[in-house]
Amino acid sequence: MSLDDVYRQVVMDHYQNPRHHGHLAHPTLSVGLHNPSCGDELHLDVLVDEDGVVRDAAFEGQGCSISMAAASMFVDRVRGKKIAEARRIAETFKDLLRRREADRSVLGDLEALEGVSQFPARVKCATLIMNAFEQAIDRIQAEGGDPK
Amino acid sequence: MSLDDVYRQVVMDHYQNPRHHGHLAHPTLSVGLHNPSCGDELHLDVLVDEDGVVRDAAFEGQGCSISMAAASMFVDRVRGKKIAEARRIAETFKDLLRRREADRSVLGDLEALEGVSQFPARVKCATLIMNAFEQAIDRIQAEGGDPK
Amino acid sequence: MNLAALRSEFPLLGRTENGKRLCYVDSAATAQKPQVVLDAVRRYYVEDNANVYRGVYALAARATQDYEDARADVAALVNAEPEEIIFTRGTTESLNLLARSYGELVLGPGTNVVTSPAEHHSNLLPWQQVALGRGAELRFVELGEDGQVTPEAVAAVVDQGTRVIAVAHVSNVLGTVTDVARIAEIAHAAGAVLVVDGAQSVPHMPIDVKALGVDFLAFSGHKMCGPTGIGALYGRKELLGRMPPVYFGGEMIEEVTLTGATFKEAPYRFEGGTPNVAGAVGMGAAARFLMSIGLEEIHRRDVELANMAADGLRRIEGVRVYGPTGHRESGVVTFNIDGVHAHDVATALDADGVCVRAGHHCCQPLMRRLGATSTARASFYLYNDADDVQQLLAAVAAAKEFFRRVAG
Amino acid sequence: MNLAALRSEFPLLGRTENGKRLCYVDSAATAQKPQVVLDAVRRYYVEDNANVYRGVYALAARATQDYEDARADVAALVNAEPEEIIFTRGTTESLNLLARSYGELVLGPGTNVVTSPAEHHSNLLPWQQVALGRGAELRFVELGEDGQVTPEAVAAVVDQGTRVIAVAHVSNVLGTVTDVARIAEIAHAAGAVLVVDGAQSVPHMPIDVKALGVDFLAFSGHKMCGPTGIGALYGRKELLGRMPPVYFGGEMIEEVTLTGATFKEAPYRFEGGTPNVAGAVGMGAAARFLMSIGLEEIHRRDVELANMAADGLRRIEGVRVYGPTGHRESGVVTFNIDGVHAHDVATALDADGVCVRAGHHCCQPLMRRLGATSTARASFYLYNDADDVQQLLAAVAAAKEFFRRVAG
Ligand SMILES: Cc1ncc(COP(=O)(O)O)c(C=O)c1O
Ligand SMILES: Cc1ncc(COP(=O)(O)O)c(C=O)c1O
Repeated sequence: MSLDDVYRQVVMDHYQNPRHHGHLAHPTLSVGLHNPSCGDELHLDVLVDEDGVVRDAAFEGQGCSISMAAASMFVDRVRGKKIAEARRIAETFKDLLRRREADRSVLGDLEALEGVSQFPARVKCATLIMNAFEQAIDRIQAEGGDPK
Repeated sequence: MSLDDVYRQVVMDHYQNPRHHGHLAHPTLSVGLHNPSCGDELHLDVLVDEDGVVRDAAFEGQGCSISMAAASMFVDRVRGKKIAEARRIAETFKDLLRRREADRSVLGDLEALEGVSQFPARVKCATLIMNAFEQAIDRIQAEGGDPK
Repeated sequence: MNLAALRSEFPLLGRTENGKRLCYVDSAATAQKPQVVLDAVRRYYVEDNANVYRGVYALAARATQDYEDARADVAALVNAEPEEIIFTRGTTESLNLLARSYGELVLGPGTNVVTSPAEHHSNLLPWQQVALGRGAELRFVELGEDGQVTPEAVAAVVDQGTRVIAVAHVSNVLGTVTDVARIAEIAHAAGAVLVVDGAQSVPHMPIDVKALGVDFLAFSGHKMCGPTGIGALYGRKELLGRMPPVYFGGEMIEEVTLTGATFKEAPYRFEGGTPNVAGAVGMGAAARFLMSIGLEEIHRRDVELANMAADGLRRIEGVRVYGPTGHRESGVVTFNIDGVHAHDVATALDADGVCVRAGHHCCQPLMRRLGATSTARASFYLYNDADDVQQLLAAVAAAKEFFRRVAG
Repeated sequence: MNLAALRSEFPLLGRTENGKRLCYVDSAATAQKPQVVLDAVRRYYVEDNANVYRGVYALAARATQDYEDARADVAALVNAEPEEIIFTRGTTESLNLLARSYGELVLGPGTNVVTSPAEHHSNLLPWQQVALGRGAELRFVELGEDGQVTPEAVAAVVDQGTRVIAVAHVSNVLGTVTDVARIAEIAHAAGAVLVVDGAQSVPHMPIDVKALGVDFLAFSGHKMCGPTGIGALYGRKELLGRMPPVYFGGEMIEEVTLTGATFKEAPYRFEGGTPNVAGAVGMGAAARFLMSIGLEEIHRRDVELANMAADGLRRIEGVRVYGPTGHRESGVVTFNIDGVHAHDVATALDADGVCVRAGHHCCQPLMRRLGATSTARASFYLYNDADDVQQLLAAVAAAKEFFRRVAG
């Protein structure tokens, strides 16, 4: 178990220079999530078009380096992707952190967070953004009829 | 630990032929007590005069042989006694059952219940009548001013 | 595992009491604990003890994992999802929590709760008190011949105002088994939910909440070979999701301000304060232990011993046996010796090493119906054997003779 | 007992984590358990386990005696009478029980509850929710310089409408100690009662409820070297005697009919259902253990280590320490490393074998005041030594360097 495996340069870079930080002007949906065990907060805006493509996304929040870096990486990764593909990325990432078999090729920068699996208590920090995203998409699909 | 020590002949006799069973016409006070762990019930009437003497007492109830025999023995014993003396009898009996030093000479038939001390769960059966009596006397002394 | 080997897993059963072989036949009150449960609790304290949820360090992560694994084990015992299991102190707390929370949601004037006069106080008083508080009606099912709660009798009192039907799966006095699957159908047809007091069933027979269709199920760890101070409330996910918390503080919150608060989702919102982690670990170990033996097998043994005991008791002249007159379906056998108070019976049995309960068994209304203020109860479990039945029968016969003699 | 011998009484402390010596400095979250407590629990299960109150046989009488002896031991720890101790699951349940029961008795429109914005959620939410429910006002004391709750600040908001003052004896975030004796006088002068959250004080310092004049005191077994799932509420006898039960079923009743019930006297009327007997036995053993070492001595050691740690942390450039600027009076030290989230700090410390808590410590309103969403907290107890302080300080210094480096 090593700190260097978790706090890689790319992680700290996303933490200090988050991509897509802020709000969207016209999101399809916004969700706010708490990580109650630490008081961290995360706000996610998503814009999904009729073809079921994540046109845009942005996040804002307060939290540890892992949760903020994961948010930045994930939002960056799923923009422009089909919903199904975005969901697969989220699932794959969760599998990776739970040490299950996972197709790393879909993960992009997120793969750098693999070391978090050594710190089970931090897995929920890294996956908070995925939970927010899945909640948002579930609600969009439930409300608006399936946009694919 | 032996059953014969508890269920002596005099105990069974008081159980089967309870003395002073029933109600008083004009009690100074009546109390009803439950032994919630067994559902047993005990009703006690006492008549105390101005000199602080227990002029009369009677009990009624439903319960095991030990609680009913103890009630019969105790009521029989304290009739005609001063309150202070009656209280001493109750305390002495409780001490006996808790295996503390006790002046058996004041107890009369109650001494036959000594064997109950071998069955700690039954001590509360044997002392239910004393608790009822003490409650009654406390309330008489609190309400009516100390009748000694 | 053969029975002798199984018995040796329970350290307390090897004891003698008053120089007699200990014959523990009071498992309906509380069960004895196998070594695996004691070891699981100890292992938790010695290897993983930390506060759950709150800690970032590895020890705390292990403690949290242990606690959540226990939830999954308890869920598996009744075929629920882990997030449908709320850890409580026991059946009584489960039912109080439920009556307060769900009661608040659905009860009011014009509504009613249906229950039976055979319920344990823990499944009567919470409903009685919440009904009183909210101006709802408490309705009682007419008991059947043997004291059982039949679907027909339930159907006879249920109407459109019924919001909750609350019944015991197995009576702790009569040993009767209630057909909860059919009562669930009646409940659902009326738009009500079925609450099952599983204190005496979950430890003793296979239970599948999904197949039975029960909406809520309450049970205790200590009656299923687990530790004291832990129990569970199963609730169907959709229902738990709608219920308000009743108990505030600690890790059940999402956000707190000086004037208000939002709460986590179920089951966490119902588990305020530091939970009984070691207790949950022990209950999880007990669940695995019971499943490893097989609940079918446990039930089979309970029933066999209870029928043997009931038959034997009936053959002793002057002994009255309560409950089903025919075949018994559970391990509970309640009886009295004519003219001898149940407390005196229990004391006589105690002197022979036999532990039975005597009293009202927390069922005063039912006792009034039976016309008894007090009864003696023997109850069997997986560690009991034919020797226990024989020791019980011999002690009862001797007690009868003894009291006949001293009452001379 | 010297410290090395004392430490060896705690099996978990001998462990290594990630190949490092385990440095457990999170006792404010939960304490580790000494062998005597584990043994007492085991002995109970192996020798005396039976349901309490209910049984007539010797085993049940011993179980009941064990439970009542434990009540006496816990009472002795705070100089209360045994019948003034209600066993609960922990501080959170104690405060919920109290807020519901006593709140029902005294709160209504025109009345108020006084508390502080530094309270643990467990001493805030129960009052907040009961006040909301009963139309009473919840008033907040202005915190002093170091975040402490002063008698003067309490007096400033108390008025004739005040029925309850509820404050923590020791803050679990700031480590400040509240002068509860003087606040008790203020409460009584106003005709109110003082409720003290003793979760962080009872395990750590001598407490005499009579000398302090507190009316209610809530505390947890698991924070005082006892088992999880057990705690206590002390209540002054006259007050307990007037309070209605909040929790129904099992042995708390006197008489039950289908339409109503009467209840036993305190403390029994508050302990519905089978209690956590083994937990109580363990908490009693923990109380005896603490008294045998001496609460003065425990407090002295806590304070010495906390001051050492606070001084050392302050000397690390870029580390901010919260709470008292002068001498500390308890074992709690909360801090942050500039620019590094407390969670990241705790993970770095974990890699070095150091267990600290990070988060809001169930005190979100206080955290908002401190201007921090999250802090790290080290907390000391009788089994900690100077090596623990050194290991903590070295790990914090290393963490600071590490994050400075990777943040490049
Ligand atoms: C000051 C304070 N109050 C209350 C609590 C709650 O205690 P428990 O979680 O044992 O109910 C804690 C501990 O978390 C605490 O530190
Ligand atoms: C049918 C039934 N319901 C409820 C209870 C209460 O369980 P507990 O005391 O574990 O809360 C019991 C056991 O006493 C029981 O037999």
